[in-house]
Amino acid sequence: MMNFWRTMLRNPGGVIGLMILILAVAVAVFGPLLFPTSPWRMVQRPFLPPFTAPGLPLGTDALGRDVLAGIVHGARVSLLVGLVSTMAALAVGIPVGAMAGYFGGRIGDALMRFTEFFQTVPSFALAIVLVAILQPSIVSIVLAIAIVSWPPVARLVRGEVLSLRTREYVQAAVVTGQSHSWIIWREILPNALSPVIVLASLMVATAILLESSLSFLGLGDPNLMSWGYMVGAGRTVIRQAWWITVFPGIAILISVLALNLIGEGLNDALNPRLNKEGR
Amino acid sequence: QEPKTGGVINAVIQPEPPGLMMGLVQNGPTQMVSGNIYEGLLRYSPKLEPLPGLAESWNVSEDGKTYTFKLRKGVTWHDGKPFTSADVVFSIEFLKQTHPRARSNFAQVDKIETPDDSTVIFNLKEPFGPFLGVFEVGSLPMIPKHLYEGTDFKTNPANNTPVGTGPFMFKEWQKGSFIRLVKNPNYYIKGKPNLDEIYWHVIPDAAARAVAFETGKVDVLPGGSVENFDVPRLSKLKNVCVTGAGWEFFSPHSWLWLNNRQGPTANKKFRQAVMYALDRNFAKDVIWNGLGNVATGPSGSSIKYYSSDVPKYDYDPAKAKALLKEAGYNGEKVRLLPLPYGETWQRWAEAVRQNLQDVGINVDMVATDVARWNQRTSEWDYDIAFTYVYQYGDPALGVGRTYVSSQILKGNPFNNVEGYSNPEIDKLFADGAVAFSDSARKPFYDKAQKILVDDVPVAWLLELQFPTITRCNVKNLITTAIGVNDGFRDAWLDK
Amino acid sequence: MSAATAVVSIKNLKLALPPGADRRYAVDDVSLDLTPGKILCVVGESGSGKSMCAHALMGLLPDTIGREAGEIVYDGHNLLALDETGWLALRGRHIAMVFQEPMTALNPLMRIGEQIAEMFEAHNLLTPKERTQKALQLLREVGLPDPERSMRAYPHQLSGGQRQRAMIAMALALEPAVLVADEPTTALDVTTQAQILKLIRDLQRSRNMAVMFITHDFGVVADIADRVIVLQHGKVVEQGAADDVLLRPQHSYTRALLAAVPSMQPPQRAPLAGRAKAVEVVGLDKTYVSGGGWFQPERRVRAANEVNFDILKGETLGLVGESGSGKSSVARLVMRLIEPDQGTIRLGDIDFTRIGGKELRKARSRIQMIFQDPFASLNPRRKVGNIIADGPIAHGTDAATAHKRAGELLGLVGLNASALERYPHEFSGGQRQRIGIARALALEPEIIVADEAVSALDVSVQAQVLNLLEDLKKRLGLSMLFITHDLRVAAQICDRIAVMQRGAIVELKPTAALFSAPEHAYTRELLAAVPGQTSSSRAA
Amino acid sequence: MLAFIAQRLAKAIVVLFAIVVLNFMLIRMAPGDPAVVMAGEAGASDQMFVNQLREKFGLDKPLPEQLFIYVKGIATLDLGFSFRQQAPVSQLIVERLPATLLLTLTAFAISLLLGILFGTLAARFAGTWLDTAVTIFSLIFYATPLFWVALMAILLFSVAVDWLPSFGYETVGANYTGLAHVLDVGAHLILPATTIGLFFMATYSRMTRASMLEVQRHDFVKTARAKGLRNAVIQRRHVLRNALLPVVTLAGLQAGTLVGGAVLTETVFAWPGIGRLMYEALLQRDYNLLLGVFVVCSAMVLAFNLITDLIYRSVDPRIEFAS
Ligand SMILES: Nc1ncnc2c1ncn2[C@@H]1O[C@H](COP(=O)(O)OP(=O)(O)OP(=O)(O)O)[C@@H](O)[C@H]1O
Ligand SMILES: Nc1ncnc2c1ncn2[C@@H]1O[C@H](COP(=O)(O)OP(=O)(O)OP(=O)(O)O)[C@@H](O)[C@H]1O
Ligand SMILES: [Mg+2]
Ligand SMILES: [Mg+2]
Repeated sequence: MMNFWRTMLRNPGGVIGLMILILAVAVAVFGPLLFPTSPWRMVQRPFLPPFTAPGLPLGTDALGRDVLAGIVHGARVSLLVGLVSTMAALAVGIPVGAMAGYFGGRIGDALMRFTEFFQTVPSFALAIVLVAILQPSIVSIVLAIAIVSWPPVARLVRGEVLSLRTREYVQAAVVTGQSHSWIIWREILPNALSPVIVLASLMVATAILLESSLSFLGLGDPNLMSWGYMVGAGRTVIRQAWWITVFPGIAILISVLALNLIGEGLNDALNPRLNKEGR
Repeated sequence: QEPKTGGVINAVIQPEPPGLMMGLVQNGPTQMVSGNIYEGLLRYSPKLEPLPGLAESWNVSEDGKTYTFKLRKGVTWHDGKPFTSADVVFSIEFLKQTHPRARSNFAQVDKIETPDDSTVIFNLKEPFGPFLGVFEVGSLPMIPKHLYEGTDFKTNPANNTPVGTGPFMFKEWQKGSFIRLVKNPNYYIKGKPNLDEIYWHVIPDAAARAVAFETGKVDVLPGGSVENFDVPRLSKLKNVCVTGAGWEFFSPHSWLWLNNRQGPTANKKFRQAVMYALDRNFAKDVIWNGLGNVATGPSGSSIKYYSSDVPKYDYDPAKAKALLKEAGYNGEKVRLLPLPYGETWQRWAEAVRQNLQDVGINVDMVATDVARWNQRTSEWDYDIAFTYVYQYGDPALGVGRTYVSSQILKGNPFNNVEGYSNPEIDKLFADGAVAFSDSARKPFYDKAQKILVDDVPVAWLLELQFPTITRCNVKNLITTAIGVNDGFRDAWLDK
Repeated sequence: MSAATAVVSIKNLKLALPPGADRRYAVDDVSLDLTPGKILCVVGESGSGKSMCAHALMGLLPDTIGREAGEIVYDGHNLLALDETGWLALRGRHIAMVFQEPMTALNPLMRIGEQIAEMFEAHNLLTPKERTQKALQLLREVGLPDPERSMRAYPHQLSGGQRQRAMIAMALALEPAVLVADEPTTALDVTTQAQILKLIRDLQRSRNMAVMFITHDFGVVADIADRVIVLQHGKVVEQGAADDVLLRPQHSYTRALLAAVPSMQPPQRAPLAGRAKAVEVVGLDKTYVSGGGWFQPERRVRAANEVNFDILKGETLGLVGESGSGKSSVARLVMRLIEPDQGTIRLGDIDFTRIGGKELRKARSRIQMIFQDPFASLNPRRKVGNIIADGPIAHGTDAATAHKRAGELLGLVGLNASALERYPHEFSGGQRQRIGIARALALEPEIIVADEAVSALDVSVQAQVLNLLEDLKKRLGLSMLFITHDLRVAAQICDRIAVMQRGAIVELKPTAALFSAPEHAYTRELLAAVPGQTSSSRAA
Repeated sequence: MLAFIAQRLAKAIVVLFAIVVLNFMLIRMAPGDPAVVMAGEAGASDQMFVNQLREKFGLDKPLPEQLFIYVKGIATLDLGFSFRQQAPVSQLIVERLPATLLLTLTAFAISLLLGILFGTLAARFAGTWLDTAVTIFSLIFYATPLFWVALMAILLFSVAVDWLPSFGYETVGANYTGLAHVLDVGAHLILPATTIGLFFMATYSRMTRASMLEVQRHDFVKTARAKGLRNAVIQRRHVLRNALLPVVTLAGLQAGTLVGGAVLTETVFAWPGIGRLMYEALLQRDYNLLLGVFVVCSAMVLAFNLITDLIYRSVDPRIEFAS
């Protein structure tokens, strides 16, 4: 573990990404303390450009709402959507993949067909349908994103489990009489985790983007301020007021970038082959 | 200025119409495109006076029960067959099966006589005040009998190649891209139409529509084609003309449905509080860019018998709070359904939510898509819901249906959805419809307006205006009360 | 030794390891000469710096390795000072190399012919057509069967031995003056190994090449070396003519290495007849079916064919045979890691093949396994204590007792009880194998199956582990199924030996009888292929 | 090989059948139906109107019966009738499919080409500033919402400089033929295809980079160096070819996302493809059409997977079509 942190910290990209993420999380957690009023409140004239009115460094939007307050409050929702939907996707994908890989045969085949089903239906389209069915709300959005993003997890985990299943230490567990669930949870999954973690860091980013795309199509949660909402809503007035969409856009960009950098960093840190040898 | 002939107009259509057969499909885009292909018996001036259409002249009997129309001679369908009084009778039969508005408009018709090919006589059971206002192309498009008689209307292959009598003929429809109409060379008015072709472009994204106009790829943006925020910017461009005309007949009126049956909104005081809480001038100035008017009551100001002598509701949060207290409102959650018609409506809903929250109403916004919005409103599953409705020039056609108790019909999105029921109002609208002559009708409507505004069955917002944006060399585009929907018959291009 | 001048000389080479490595220098002050027509064997335990020397010769050192001092002189130039363009001209043409793993040293996506022809292409020699012809001729020369077909084959379509022949053909294509072979036969089974060794020897003689041959197998050294150099921790501890080093080792390390080489002479063993049977295997059959499906024809491999044997209480039965003969399959069948198609396995009084579920899990404690790869057989994310205690806990022992017992077991296999709290990667290969043995013993089994349990270890460590096993077996009265491809090891530890060929047991005899009077032709072939028989007998 | 394809097709049909049934259920769970939508659009309605529409759409029958009718239709390759659009679903889809295929395949090619190019570059210069620059460049397009990039592209290339058309598939009314037509469609294609392509490029470039670095460590690369081959040749012939194998697999898996990702792009660029058709069908609850698009998209993805599998197998001789 120490070793892991050391390698992680040696990767400048990963460190920068981690710092940005920590900052974003801090904003999400403590930001509402700095901006205690609702981000929906109309506080000033609409379309105030940034850096013109005191107290409104990023200007106001089409209804005269504070863009900065929106970004601060939006961090909470966007990150929440990203993290929770990723967790949920992992919660489905890991067991399905693990069981498919471990048991193989008919069960594995059935599980993979099931996965394939979710994979062949265009994911964005499926997300739209699901949100439309469940009616847009933070819960349904998270759910829809999770439902469309678990198949890659399942496939990845299955691949890992398939190769780990034949490892000698797994066989050793079998011959000492361990149960299936014990073998899956204690022997196999801990060793399959590193690629999953890397994938997960990318999924968080994808989820944030997916939420913004849903918002763009009018399928966001109308009661919660999110970056995706801001970008989508500001888009229509981009010609008059670039700042309404550019600032939240940058927030998304930076967060996604940070998560990707973390992913890369993790990838390098968790891959012993990559961090040991030179070329 | 003398009209010039020739030229092509590129216009925008949004959303893409599901079909162009006006008798079967009544949605906005269909009417806009097909208004060039089909025609009605009458047209209406911006003051809503009848003008000749396929009917050359008309007269009404003293008792208001017999209407005689003389049809124009020498009119042919696009396929060359002559247009006759039999087509008129057939069209009414047809539309009574497929067109809910025509069904109620012609409910009073007892029988129709056609003494010759160019005369149609309607005999009514009782006088029907607004009868002369139901003959425009959207309410009564003429449908070719020779193509539809004895067929299953819905699956008739002719639906895909609509045939009318209008100035333009259907030529080509590339689904998802454009609809192409060409000049009808045999049009019965010599020298018309002036234009050679019209392209209706399907561009689903509002910003992209604005760009298409800006870059000169399209010349006409019918009302509602671009987001309101873009209107001032586009109108400032060189050689761009903007007009609010052409909506007099529809006079779209927006309001919030307030569910009169249950929840806090069942309380009149609460509803009045809502009226006081709304900053409608803000909505007009910021969200609609100063277009339109603040609505004073159930009737739009261009509708017949409009009365401004009604109680006033100015923006007054303090009064709203007081009324809420009187109503005994204790912070129950109130569901607000925005209209899923794009960013403008979304912003408006956000502003309204803020207004309501400011006076202490606990609002929960519920996002829907079009299908769901229609379903929830028509099944009364809401507390407050945005909407806007066409008024069709006459309170008996477009206003009363929202307030009379006979129109409380679950499952239909445009009637008395709020569930307001007041026998007095029922009677006033019933009497107003069958009275004959303006002076006889007016008192009923004056009174109805006063009562309604006090009761606040719905919270009226704005009389909307959907500006039509064109390049200035497109001339004479809008001449009647239904604007672009009446076709490009008179339009010409100044090259 | 003849005093021929060296083609290449390594002089005082000193290569630094990156910071954080287990020692400072990968290679420390190494000097050696390669002379035409002679084979220099480089021996030493794993990690002693053998491959480093080879890579330095090829200019293929990783860029994390610091070139501290020394020089490599070839044709009057110092190769260490050579730039990349200089190397391009040299590699392949003047110095060529054969790698250890024939599996991975060939590009899986290119045909063998292309890969050989590429050798000429790299140095802009010959026309494409001539290259093909030359490649064909080379393949014929290294004795590949059906060279025309082999030209068109992809690496995976050849056996390990064939691949290694192709690699050699490639290395010899441009008739280099120096051939570097880094453990070229370690991945091959004995019979194939013997053939490859002969091939290298013959080619080297006919072309008068200087060969640097890296190995850790003294049998191979004895068979092939003209000169020997012994490395330990990057330092040369001894170097000299083969006979001198093997027969009269000067350095204690060399002596220790030689002493650890098991002899082909089976020790005297007390007969065990009359004891009860611990395991009884009757008519075991297993056919692997792969591919298959609705429309696809399937591929069948018969890995166990009518296998019968039994193991008496306290007896060790050896199972030998070439690679792919089905040894591991039998082990896995006996362990019920895979299901047999037919046949029964009886453990004492229970029919191990007929039970399942909980009952099976319980019965598993009677038979345990020691795995081949000490690195792959321990879960890298579990502490050693847990690894050993997990089994007893699964069988109902309470955690405290199990951990205490785990500590005792570590003592039994010669490790400190403090190892309980450490992770596997903190141990050396030999120590890990001891942990694996402790795990197998934790459930107090009656039978132990050891599948190539010592093959991955250095000779010296191998000897220690073998002694440990022998000792434990005696003390605990275990029966053992001992699988190996190393007949020397088998000779030392087994009471009886079964010889497997293509899934079937062709001969099963007491060890001494098998070595002195092999009956089956295949057994004789195997015995003859064991390297180093002449000189090691001298050495022993 | 043929047997392999046949087997895969058989499996695909099973999956497709499941897709039909599950999607049928899913779509019907969405509240609202086409009759309500049309009633809403008409701006006025009564009970008769809604009932008529329900009957017309076949919605008055019990759900299992509707499903049965639909599945029976599918079995004869009949995707049903879109009553809203007054046309057979298959006709509506066939009209739009070429545009979508053109768009997605071009985008696919762009993303693969750029991705492999940048990935190779990054791997070649791993750890240098160029590596970082390439990483950030590809991530920028990955991290920016697609619709935003699309709009920016329009503002830049259609409004600021009038180089490329901002909407549609071809210049309407120009009636180009032959080469002029091809060029015209090409000009319309550039912005939408590049927008999607740039987004997906990131995944491929990351994957190529990682895979190249991984392959670089294989023994056969050392063998190649030992032959005296120039580094450029080694990278191209030995490293890249092996490194592309996982990229090919990924490409097959991405196909689904690609088709779905076209919804936004087709909307912004008014591209007459099935992504938009699907979105509109969803909004209007045009069940048959929506299902039809889903089935066709899934079939496309399965076909894509099969093709990439075939490519994989033809590139990698280790996998054999047992024959
Ligand atoms: N790429 C590398 N980077 C850093 N250290 C390395 C590298 N390769 C090998 N080493 C280290 O250099 C030392 C010598 O390794 P080398 O590969 O020469 O051993 P060897 O004698 O060939 O062993 P084996 O018999 O296991 O092949 C070892 O300590 C090893 O850990
Ligand atoms: N899971 C499997 N599926 C298909 N074939 C297999 C499988 N496992 C082994 N085989 C094949 O069965 C045969 C016997 O394999 P096995 O592993 O038992 O040989 P072995 O004697 O242990 O060889 P080695 O000395 O190389 O370990 C080989 O031809 C092998 O390719
Ligand atoms: Mg080595
Ligand atoms: Mg084996």
